[in-house]
Amino acid sequence: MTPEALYVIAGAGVFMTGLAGTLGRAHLFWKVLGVNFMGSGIFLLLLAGAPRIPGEGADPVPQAMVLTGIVVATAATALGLGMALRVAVRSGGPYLSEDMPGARKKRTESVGSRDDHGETPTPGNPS
Amino acid sequence: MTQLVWALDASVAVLLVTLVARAMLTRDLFEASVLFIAFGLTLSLAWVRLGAPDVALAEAALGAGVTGALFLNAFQRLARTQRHGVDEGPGSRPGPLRLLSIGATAVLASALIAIFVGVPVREAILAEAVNENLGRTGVSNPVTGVLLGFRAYDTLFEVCALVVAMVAVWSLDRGSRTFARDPEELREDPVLEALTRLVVPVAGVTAVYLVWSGSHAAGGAFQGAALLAGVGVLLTASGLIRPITSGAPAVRVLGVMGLALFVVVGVAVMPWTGAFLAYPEGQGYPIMILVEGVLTLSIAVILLELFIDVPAAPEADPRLAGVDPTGDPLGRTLTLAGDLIRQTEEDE
Amino acid sequence: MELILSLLSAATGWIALPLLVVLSSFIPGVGIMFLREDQHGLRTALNLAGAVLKVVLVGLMLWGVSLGTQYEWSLEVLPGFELTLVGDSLALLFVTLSAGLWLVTTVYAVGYLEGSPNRTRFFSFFSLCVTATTGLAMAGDLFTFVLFYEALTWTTYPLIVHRGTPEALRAGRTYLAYTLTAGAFLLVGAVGLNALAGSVEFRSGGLLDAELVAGAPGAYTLVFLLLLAGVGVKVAFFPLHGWLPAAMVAPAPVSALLHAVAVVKAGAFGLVRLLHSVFGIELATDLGLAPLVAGLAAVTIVYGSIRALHQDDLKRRLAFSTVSQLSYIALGAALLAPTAHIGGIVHLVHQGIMKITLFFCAGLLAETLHIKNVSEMGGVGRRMPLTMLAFSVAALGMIGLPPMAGFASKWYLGIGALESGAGWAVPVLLVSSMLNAAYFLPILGTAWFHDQNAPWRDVGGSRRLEADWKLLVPALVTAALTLGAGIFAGSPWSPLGWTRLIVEQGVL
Amino acid sequence: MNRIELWSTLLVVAPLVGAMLSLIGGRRSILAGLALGSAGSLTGAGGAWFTVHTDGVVRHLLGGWGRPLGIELYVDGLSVVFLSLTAVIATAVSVYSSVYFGAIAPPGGGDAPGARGARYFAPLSLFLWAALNGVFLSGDLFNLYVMLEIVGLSATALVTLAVTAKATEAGMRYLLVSLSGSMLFLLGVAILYMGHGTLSLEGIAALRPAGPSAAAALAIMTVGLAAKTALFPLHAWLPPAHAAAPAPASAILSALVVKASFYVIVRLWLFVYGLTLPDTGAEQAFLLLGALGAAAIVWGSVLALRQVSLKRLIAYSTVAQLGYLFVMFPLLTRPGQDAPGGAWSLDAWSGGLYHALSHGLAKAAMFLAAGNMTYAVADDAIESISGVARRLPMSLLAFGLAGLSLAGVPPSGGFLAKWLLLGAALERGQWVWVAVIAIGGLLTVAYVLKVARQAFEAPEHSETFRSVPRRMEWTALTLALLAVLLGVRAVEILELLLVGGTGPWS
Repeated sequence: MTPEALYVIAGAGVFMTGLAGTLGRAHLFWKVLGVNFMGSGIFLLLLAGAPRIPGEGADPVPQAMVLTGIVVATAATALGLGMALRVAVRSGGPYLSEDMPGARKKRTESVGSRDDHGETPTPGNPS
Repeated sequence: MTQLVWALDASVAVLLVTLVARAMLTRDLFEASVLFIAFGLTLSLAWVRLGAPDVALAEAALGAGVTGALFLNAFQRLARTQRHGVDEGPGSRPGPLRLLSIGATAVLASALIAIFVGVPVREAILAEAVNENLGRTGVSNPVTGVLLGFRAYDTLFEVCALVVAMVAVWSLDRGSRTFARDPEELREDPVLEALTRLVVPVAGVTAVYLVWSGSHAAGGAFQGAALLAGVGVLLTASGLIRPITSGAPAVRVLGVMGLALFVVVGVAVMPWTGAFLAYPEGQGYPIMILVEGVLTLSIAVILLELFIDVPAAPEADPRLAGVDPTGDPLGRTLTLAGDLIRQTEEDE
Repeated sequence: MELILSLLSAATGWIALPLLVVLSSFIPGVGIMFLREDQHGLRTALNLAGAVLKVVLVGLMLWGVSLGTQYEWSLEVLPGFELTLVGDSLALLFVTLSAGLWLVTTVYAVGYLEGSPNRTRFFSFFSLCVTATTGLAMAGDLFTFVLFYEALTWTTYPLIVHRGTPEALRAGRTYLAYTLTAGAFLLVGAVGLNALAGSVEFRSGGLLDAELVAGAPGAYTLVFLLLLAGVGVKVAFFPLHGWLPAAMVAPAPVSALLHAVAVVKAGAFGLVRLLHSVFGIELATDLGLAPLVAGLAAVTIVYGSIRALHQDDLKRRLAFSTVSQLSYIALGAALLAPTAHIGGIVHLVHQGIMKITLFFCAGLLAETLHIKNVSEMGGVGRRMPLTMLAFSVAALGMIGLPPMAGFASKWYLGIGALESGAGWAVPVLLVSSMLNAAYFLPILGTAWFHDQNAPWRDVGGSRRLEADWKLLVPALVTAALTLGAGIFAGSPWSPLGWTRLIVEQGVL
Repeated sequence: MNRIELWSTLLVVAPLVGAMLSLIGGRRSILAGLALGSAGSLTGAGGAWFTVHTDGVVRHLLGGWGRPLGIELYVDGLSVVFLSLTAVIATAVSVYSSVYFGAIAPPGGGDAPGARGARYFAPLSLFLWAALNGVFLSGDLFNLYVMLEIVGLSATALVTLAVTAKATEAGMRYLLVSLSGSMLFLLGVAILYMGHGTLSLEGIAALRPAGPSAAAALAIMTVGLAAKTALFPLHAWLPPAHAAAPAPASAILSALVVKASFYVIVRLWLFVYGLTLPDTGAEQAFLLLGALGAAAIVWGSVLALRQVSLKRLIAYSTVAQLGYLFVMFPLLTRPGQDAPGGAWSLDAWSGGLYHALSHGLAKAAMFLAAGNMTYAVADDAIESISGVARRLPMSLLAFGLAGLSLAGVPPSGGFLAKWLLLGAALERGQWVWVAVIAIGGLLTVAYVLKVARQAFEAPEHSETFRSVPRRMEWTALTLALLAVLLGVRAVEILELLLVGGTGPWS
């Protein structure tokens, strides 16, 4: 098994674990983290899976793509964490309300109500 | 020897998956952040093993460094105010559902591997094309050639993504920005001060070197900028410079300067070459160095902004509490803004 | 004078006149929408200018058609689909009817709505409604027809709910539920026709080729039924008529529009086009579809008349009368004899002028004396003789007494039924005439020969007239038309004369 | 310099420079930035239209490299149509926003949320605009990923410009969906790159991607893009996000942003993979997309009917209307190759994309009109807009016209789109699609009327009406009238859609 193949396997594992974390964890911090891992997994797949010239380093094009991807991921993470913190302030915890137990009753496809949109930004939490 | 190398690769691969799995399973935010940084460092080792030193540098600086710092920062702010440093929500504890999802993940990962194994292997058309045409760009590092030459358009929009993220984070902002320590407090912390005085010059020089070396060896604007941003974080954290706010015109100008220059250069060459971002033959190298230099500065400012603009301990704005809850978001906004403006005027 | 005449005759040669006819009400309609509520003078002026201009333009077209000009204007909307307006004699018959009646109804509406709110909206949609009607009257193909037919639904809706009362809104909902569902059927039918035949053009004698149809009679029958459901709602075929009596809550001018000028006429006209210009009457008869329509029409004629007997609310009685009368048109068009066609098509006009007179009068009674029910009409003939005179002329015409217009229709229908071998239709006509008499004559009797038996809230008109002249004059004009159309039925310029021309020219 | 180089550069650069301009200065530079972006995009779109009309498909070799090494901008009729739609709607929204936010607070208004909208709407929407144009121009897979990321980041930031907890949560959810969708797309890109050695759309198309790995890549990318397009059942994020955003942002999101990922789906399925070709066996997949679209139409319409909040109603309507775009797919291929037009149904293609156009205009008009109404009564509940008919007749007219266009009432773009789609369905004798299209139209009428009826009721407190700036009313009405005008003549646009669009690349 070539080293590239090893890293392809690792990439697939990292991607899928990240996806599972994003979907499975309700905490926004882990959701953002999971998306980051998904990205890293794809970068591994991209670079390890790309065709290469024997004897040379990695294909420079996917290298550039991964570089770009890392930068974009950083940007997205910064925004994601910033938003997650706002949710934590305004909704009283770093969770989306429909992910929380008890919130299921308020279906996602809710009819909506007056206070659905007429909510004041909730004053922070008891700290 | 080869077996030893294979063992190294195998253990890196196993470590990567293990770190991710640990990070996704833990309930402790701090632990997850540290695991993420460890993952990033391991990943940069993998990049080295895959023959991609530029990516390795970027991963260490941006992936593990800046992003890791962002996570730690978020952890700190969540943990400071409430028990959100620990996840108590759904999906955080072991249970049958988790077992199921681990199983599903394993199955899907195998499927993904099968897909990749099933892809017919092609020749490296692009790698060869890059080799053939690299001379025409004026740089000798093929990755830089792709980033600033062949696929400069992507790079331009990558910088654009950073600017957008910066603006987006600014637009989120509400709450205090007290990131810097009290200057008084600083004087009582000789270690940090000494560290700052020692590290800053070294890091600054390294950053410049990284940018310059990008044209022929591993390095480049993003890696250099990440280093510079680190310097900035350290300086702000130690209180040597005041925290920069989005309101400061200088920050805005610095932040968009790189992107603006990139665009201007791309358009300015059009009368000669007819295409966007097509540098005239032989002029590529100086143009790229110029663009890269300015980009480094801008990106450093942006990264710093992304970092320090994550709001400090979220606190309620008392002025919002009394606002009439009926009404559309805009309506609320209107009254609120009016009140604030009136208040400011009265204060003055 | 010479110059004007020569200019006019040159104008008759301009084949884009149909577009101008449509625009003559569209532009005022849109213009009015942007007026302020208090700009009464300008609004009325725009409205009347449009109405008069339309009548003049239609007059030019009539003249042109009699000289043999073929009017056609088209705009390619989709590749292969054009918005086509043609001015053949059949289209002109309907256009003339609606243009003429629109003019009198406008005058009536100006008087009727004086002082009420939201007139800008009302008159705007009033004009747009007539725009849609003239558009569909001159539609050269099914695509254009569908377009204007749907537009008609939507421009009428604000008029029906104009008063904004819960009752009006409910009626509006009923109206939309019926007509929109019908519109969906019509649309699917039209698209289906195009998929089958490759064209949706209206042609004299029918678009469809008998051999082609023989290949897939089932599919064509299905398309016919879809289209029939589409137009059937506006023709108010039993059991699709429910919206029409409900829509009675609308102001009287709107009722006039619904029953005489636009909506139901659009349905009837569409049915004529469907039977004659798309399928062709022979083909439709061979497929057993025209007899189906005739049967439906016969049932509706009797049903509508019987229901009308029991209504005390005057407008509701008139509405059920409309249900019944419309099916005369359908019956005539569906029988396989030119004489029957003449009877059916001419009834399009005759029913229009008679029914609009009746509604004008009903509106006059309601506005002047707040009389809404038949039982309150005792002695009203003495208080409002002119109104009741007009009412009587139209009612007798409806029953089919000579020399009123209705007589000619029924005469031709009866002869046509015998000619086409549909002898069963004659008793239907007779029964229906007796029923007509049974629900109209008591009204006349009450009005002329009984004493006042209910308190009126007399808001009066001017001192000299029994009611506001803007309401009274239109009713008298249409009553006179009813009489004139019957008396001068032999003239080539009467509705009957023109209809005979249509049939003899083979435009059908 | 060929013309397309100029136009395509203008399309991308003008909003980009406008965004930077509006970011660094005060109120005047915000207006200048919006004006620059609008003027540049309109000119660029017009120029590209003309160029494609005369020269056919054109390419812009960025950096002068050409494929496979460099990135190419690929401009055909499909791109031009979407570019023009973007230019028109974003210009109208720019005009609207200059008053909408301008009325609230000057940019220097400090840290207040209202000032944030005034301060950041312009740069964010201009960056979004540049990236949208970038998507519609791109001929490169990885470039598409970068553009889609920028679209996602700026769009979510626009949602959170509204200050409520709901908006923040909605923005967060949208961001996560958007990022995950992008990741899936990127995974597909990785597979395709591995198998084909190039990133150019045309380059990959030339290699006729086939086989299980290429199919898997397409499936993965489609799931990601469908999540971004809010295709049923991945639509749950859309109503809260589009309802919570400030009105001009909602207009852009519903009219344009979801169309960007739809555009990429069309490019991939029909052009890169050439799935309308007879032997690709894509019928089952098309059928699945169509079935999801049909479910979206019914589900979205029914839920729209049940909403009590005006903007949520419109947002659910977006879910429903997006369904029509996917109903296009199963109608694209025709049985029997000897039929005129080959294996490709022109009616379905034209109808689906014409619907995308008319929905864009109508939905933008609707959201702007709804913005006017909620602005006037300071509430978003449908029951509180009573009396709007008298106070804001123009906004109500805009809402009504836009609604009728969505419902497919003639004359409107929606009617022509429906006519074409019905034609394609009936041609194949597929009554299920016919029924869905017809029922969807009737349900649309029902929920539009629900709003209109309330507007005609007498208001409870007439004194609470806030006066709405005229410009906000006019922009909404203009967009609605454009949606209606689309129904008067479609020939030019449909011809344009066929430039480079009559069949897959080979």
